[in-house]
Amino acid sequence: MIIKHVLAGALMATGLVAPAMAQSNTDITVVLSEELDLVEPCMATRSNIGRVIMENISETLTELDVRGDKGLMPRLADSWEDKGNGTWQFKLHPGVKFSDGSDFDAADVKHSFDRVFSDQITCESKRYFADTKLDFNIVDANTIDVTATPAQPILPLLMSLVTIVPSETPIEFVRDPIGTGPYKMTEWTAGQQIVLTRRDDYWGAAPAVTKATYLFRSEPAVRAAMVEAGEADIAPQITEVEATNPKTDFTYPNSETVYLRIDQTVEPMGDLRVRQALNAAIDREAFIGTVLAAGTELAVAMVPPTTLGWNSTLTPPAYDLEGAKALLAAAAADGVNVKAPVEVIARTENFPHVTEVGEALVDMLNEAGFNASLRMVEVAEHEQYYSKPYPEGRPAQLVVAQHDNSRGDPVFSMYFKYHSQGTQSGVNDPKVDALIEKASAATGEERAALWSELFAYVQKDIVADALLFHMVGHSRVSERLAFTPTIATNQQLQLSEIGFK
Amino acid sequence: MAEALLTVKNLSVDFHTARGTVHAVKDVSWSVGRGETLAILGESGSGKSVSANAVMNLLDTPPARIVSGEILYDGKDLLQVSYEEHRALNGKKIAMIFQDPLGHLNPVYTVGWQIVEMMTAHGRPAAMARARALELIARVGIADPEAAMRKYPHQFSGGQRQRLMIAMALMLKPDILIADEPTTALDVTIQAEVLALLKELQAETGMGLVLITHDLGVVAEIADRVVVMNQGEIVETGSVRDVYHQPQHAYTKKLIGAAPGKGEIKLLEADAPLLLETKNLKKSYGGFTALKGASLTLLRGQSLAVVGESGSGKSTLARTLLRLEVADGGEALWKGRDLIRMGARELLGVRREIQMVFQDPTQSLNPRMSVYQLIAEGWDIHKLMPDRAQRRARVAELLDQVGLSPEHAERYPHQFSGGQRQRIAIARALALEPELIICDEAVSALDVSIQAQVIALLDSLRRRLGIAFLFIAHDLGVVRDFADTVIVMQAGEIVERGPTAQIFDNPQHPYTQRLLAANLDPDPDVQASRRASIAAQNA
Amino acid sequence: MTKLIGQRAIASLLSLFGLMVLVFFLSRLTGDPAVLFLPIDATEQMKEEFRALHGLDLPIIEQFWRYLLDLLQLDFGDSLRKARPALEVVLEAYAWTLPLALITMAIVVVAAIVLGSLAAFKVGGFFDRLVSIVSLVGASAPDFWIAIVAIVVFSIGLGWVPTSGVGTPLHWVLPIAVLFIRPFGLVVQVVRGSMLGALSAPYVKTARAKGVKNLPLIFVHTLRNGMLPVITVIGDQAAAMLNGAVIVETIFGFPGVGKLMIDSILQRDFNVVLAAIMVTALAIFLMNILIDIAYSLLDPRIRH
Amino acid sequence: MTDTSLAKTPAPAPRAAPPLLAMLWRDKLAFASAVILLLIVVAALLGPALLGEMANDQNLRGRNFAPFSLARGWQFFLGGDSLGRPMLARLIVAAHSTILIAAGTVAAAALVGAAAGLVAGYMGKTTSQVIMRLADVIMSFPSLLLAVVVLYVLGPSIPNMILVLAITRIPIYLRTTRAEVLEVRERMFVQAAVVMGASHRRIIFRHILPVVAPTLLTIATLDFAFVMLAESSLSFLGIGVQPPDITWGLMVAQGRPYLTTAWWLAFWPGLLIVITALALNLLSGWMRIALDPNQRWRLEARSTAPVSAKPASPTHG
Repeated sequence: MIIKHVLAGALMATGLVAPAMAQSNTDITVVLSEELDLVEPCMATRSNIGRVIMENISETLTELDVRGDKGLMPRLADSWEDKGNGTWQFKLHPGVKFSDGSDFDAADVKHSFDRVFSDQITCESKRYFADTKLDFNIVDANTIDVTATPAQPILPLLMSLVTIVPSETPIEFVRDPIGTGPYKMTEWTAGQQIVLTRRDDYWGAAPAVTKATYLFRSEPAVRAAMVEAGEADIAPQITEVEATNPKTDFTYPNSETVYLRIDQTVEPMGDLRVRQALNAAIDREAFIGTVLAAGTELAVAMVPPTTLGWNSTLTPPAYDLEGAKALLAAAAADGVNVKAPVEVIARTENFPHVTEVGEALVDMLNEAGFNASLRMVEVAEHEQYYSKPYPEGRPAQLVVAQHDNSRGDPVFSMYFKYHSQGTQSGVNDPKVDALIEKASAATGEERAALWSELFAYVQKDIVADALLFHMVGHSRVSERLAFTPTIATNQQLQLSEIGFK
Repeated sequence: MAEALLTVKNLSVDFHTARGTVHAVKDVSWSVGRGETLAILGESGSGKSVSANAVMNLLDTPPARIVSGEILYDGKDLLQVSYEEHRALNGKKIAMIFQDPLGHLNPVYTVGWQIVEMMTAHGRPAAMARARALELIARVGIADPEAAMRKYPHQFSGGQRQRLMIAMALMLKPDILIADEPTTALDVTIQAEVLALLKELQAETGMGLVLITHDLGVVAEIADRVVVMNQGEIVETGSVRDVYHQPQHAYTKKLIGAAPGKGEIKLLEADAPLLLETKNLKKSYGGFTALKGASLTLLRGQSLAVVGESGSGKSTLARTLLRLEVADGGEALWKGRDLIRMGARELLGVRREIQMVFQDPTQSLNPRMSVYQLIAEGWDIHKLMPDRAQRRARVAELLDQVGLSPEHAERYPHQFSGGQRQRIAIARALALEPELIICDEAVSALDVSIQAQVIALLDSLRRRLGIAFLFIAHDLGVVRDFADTVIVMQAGEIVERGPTAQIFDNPQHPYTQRLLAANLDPDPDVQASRRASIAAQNA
Repeated sequence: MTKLIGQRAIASLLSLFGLMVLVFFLSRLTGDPAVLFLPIDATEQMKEEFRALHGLDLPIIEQFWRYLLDLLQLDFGDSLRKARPALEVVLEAYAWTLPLALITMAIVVVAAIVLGSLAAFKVGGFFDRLVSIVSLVGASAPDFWIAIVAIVVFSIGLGWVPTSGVGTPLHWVLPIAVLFIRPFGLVVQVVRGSMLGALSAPYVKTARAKGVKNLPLIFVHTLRNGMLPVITVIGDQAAAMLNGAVIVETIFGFPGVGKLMIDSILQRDFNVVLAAIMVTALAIFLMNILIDIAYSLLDPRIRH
Repeated sequence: MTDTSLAKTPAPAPRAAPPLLAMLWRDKLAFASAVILLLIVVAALLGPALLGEMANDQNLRGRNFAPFSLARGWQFFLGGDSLGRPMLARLIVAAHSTILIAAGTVAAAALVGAAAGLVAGYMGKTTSQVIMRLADVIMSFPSLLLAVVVLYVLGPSIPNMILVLAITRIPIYLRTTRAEVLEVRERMFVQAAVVMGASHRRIIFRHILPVVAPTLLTIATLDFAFVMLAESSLSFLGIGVQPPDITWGLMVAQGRPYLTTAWWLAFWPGLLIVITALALNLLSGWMRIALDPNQRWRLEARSTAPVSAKPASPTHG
């Protein structure tokens, strides 16, 4: 029986005739780095899934312009207003149809959220709501009230993270995602390709791309080669080594921030001077244009500059080897064991050239007088060191980590990374805790100001970690397309933004 | 002498080896005519097969190099014709059969396919080939040729395989058949049958037969003329009778003199103490009973021969006595203690007292041990003679005793000839000063001249050291020369026993009689008279 | 023969069970799939829900019993990552690995036999040395290195074949070519050695004495005998290939079982890992039976 | 071989074998292999102590320095790597861990595998069956999973790497040894030893093992290259040796992204793996013959041609 299955599969596989390599006019091929395990709308915040689904198949109530200038924009919701007491009212766009032909209404919104919060399914977007409880009140078919307890000042922003599915969608992972977006999935051959085809009955403006085929290749050189060979049109995530052709290769900030997480509870990292020395010992500029791509920016905060409350007064710590040595000497004079072993822990394949970054960092630290060594680990093990509870009896550990916040608000980062209860936090500072709590509850200008203050405090006053780089991504885009990848491309790849020359 | 069909003229062949050039044959000439049988007689290394291989283009060049000479057949020099032309003659005009038919038949194809191929390879239609094959298989005496065609070589006995080889060789009615030691691996009775078959077929077809052999008996039985070869040269040639009765060359004389079975028959010294007594020893493998209750006695200094053909159980007897196999029943009393049920510790002591010399010294000597190590190993095992200097002296002494020189101690077995290797094996057995040496076909792999020496050596050891011998052999001549008592075994049973003289001069059991009758005598006249008497009996 | 296969089946079943137990417990030593499935900022509550949903919160022995009971009904559980039956996922991957392995092995066998036999026939000659050196160098070069260079040269530089993927027969050329190198290097050496032995066998002398031509001499008389030791090596190589060719599959985006295996291991998708291992073991078992049959077809002495 | 003399001490055996070195000199290919391997071993032993510093001397701004230039000293003759470290020095230093892992793995696997194979081949059917089933389990246990388990539970280190690789290689030695033992134990000289009263231990170690050893040696040399490649593959997949340790395999894996821009990063270490494998193969072929007293004569008078397996002596008669 099994054998039969395999043999049938084998026959099918060998007999398969592929779609033509050359693309006919408005069909495009996108080659991604990792295959999709799921094509599930409620997992759309996972970047590999989001790039295919988000705003292509499934849409959200609101949409954030991560490029920065337009802020939060309407999508399925035409408008929203704060009704007080944590309640927000959303007016839905009328006349929208799902790709299965059913009408989109408030009940679908409620069901979509019920689904996300159900314990029968593990949806990624749930995490953005943490302990916030949402209640839904359907006012009419196109109006819905959402009440958050405790009140959630950025609820409309959070709405950009949950995709809307029809109310008939079962509470389990689906394999045929139905959405209101301009495309529907017409083929999914596991391990091979996913095909999205343009819908004729889309409620918005019809995009130029008629069909998009997604392929998966884990080797960056191969992805780049495919565009060069005309086998694909867009290859997001190629490496800087491959990005050599200015006509096709684009470099852009990708909203990822690389930093060294310091665990202050282990000697010698508890000492401020040691942490300052650590920061001063790293020649950040040396990485850029060498191991890391030109265009990489030095980080002064955990979040990219397009985020609310960005503090433009902050400057990266200067490279000062002598200063670092002096700081260490001073700490040592006060009895701090600056020679205690320090492990720099990095994850293989975390970002391009992570190993070289790790090796260079260790070299720089040792130059300044640290006793550092590199430890490259695999993803599951990295997670052990990165997230609480931290292992018992550990030496001082500096975790090389990469954090992505393209959501526009620091709330998605700061609690986890700096609050004393945060899962990846190495900080235990009452002022930090207070600032985070206050900022999370604030709105408008006040919110921005508080975040701004927090950024300065963790970077300058307590030197909570060693912020390193805002990374850049590279994409290769076929010359026949009119498309410029941006910071948004990391999380989603809206086909509607792609035109033809 | 008939007109020559095939003539080898002044052939010289060299072999390039690591040790320099070896002149394998030097200036060899012979010829064979229609209906004639020419025997090429020689010991190992004499180059007796080289010229035949040259005729068949079977020499690998390199390492071989034909230096000079010609091979004339049908007006052509076979050394000058093209590869393809030569190939077309092979099998068709000149066919060849070999010593070991099991090895020389392809194990993975049916016998029928292989026989048929002889004709199809030369462009004959398959149907015709098949008919001819069936006819010939029947002719060589294989029952049910249809079934035989479908069988594989391993499904036949040794004698049958050689018959099939002969059938294959005769497929295209060749002018000449070259038989390279065709009966050497066969039992005596089978050997007689195969030789008889060859004679008959020769008479029918009138082909010339070239028989390569080391066995004077075979020559006496079948050949018209003989060439005697030694060290690559023909030392003598002539009619079989002339060569046997009036050998000219010293080597020929020595060879004839060394032929076993002509010495004085030994008598048992009956007053020696009893060493070993077996009662009703039994051994079976699965459903096959190899040993059906063997009882014998062996006295100190006695030389007891066990003779029989393959499958008679004589080797099983030896292996059970040595505890290489566990007997199923019966007992074997060694100085009154039962060998079969002895514990490991007690057995270790007995192992010192009973030693064995195997048939093939190439295999029974560990190739990775030096002669010294081989001989001294027993002392290690039995924790004897811890002193190294003493050991060296004793090894030298033993080597001297078996006719080797002491400086051979540091060499490895492969550096010696077969006879020398068997001497090493004997020295190893002697090292432990045993009371009994079991020899399992210990001389049958050796050349006649070497055989005679080894037998003489064993006999002198027996007399000097009072060692008893259990001598397992199929060659009656050797047995006659060495043993004082003979046991004849057939199909796992002892069918006859008695003093050597009695067994040879007055055999009682029909099997013993048959065995003796099939044994070839080196004297062509003896063989001729035997043939005459058999013919008379049949008539 | 049937009895032999029966005995082997029982022995294999025992091994398979041992393997399953070992993999089940060892893989669960390697960390919590919840952590890997969920984003790094996921709450503890989400992690617990995930574990409860997949029965990962139960004591490990109970997890094992449940797995075993399901297995008796041929239920290999669901993939944690893909939310689909693990067996389905594995069989899907097999549909790619199997033809890849079969085609590659077929080419390896034919090429190794032809070239190895010819090298053995003229031992020490130029052709013999060439085959030896080329196969040796090929077999000792890192395969991912060869794969990427091959893409650079043949796909980008020359544009002869597509870089990667599985669409057309042309897509298969590079993966097969790269996968071919190592087993070929090994098998050709074994063929050469074995044929060398077989060519000096006495029956070859008989065949020459019969006047058999050179080609049938090599490929009819000798080859079948020389194949016997080769079959074992071919079996080992094929088994390795049935395990998936991780590197080649990864680089060429070939959705086979090797890639599935490494992904599932890294993501701690236990059910898929287990299903993949067991299906592979079954495939290897079947292949071993095929090899036994091949043996007895080639050698009548085994048949009788 | 042409011994027919009837004298008491017939045909003097050939002169004593020349020393191994002289024999090696005669086979030029094997000699070259030996020299190369010797150099690699010396590099492995002395490299880290002499060049450790230099090999880790980073220079981010002078990365991917092109090869074949002496402008920055001999150590940059083969180019610089992606962190500006000298390739030549790194290659020499990397020899240490590479050889350590390969030799450690091969030695451990051969030792355990051969021991288990000897037991399985020599002992009764039940023991043999148990061992063979265990080997089956190990054989079908995916090495990738094993690597992840070991790395996760024990952490990445060279001894752990050896553990992972060795476990996966054990069955090869086990099966070969067992098969050989089954054959050798039936040989006549083993029976001769039994008849003399030799203990099991003596039979195994004095008689069977020396005969099996050359086969194991051959497999081990072939395996040496295989292990280097397997280690490299694991590095490629991110579950192998990790920096700061360096091996050739890791260097190839790390040089992979630069194949199109700085080929020398992956090429030199890859070339060294190939050269080592080739040298080992050639030398093992030579050694198999040199260590066999039965075949040694083939090398004794040989000048250049490599050894063919075909006996070059006249056959019987």
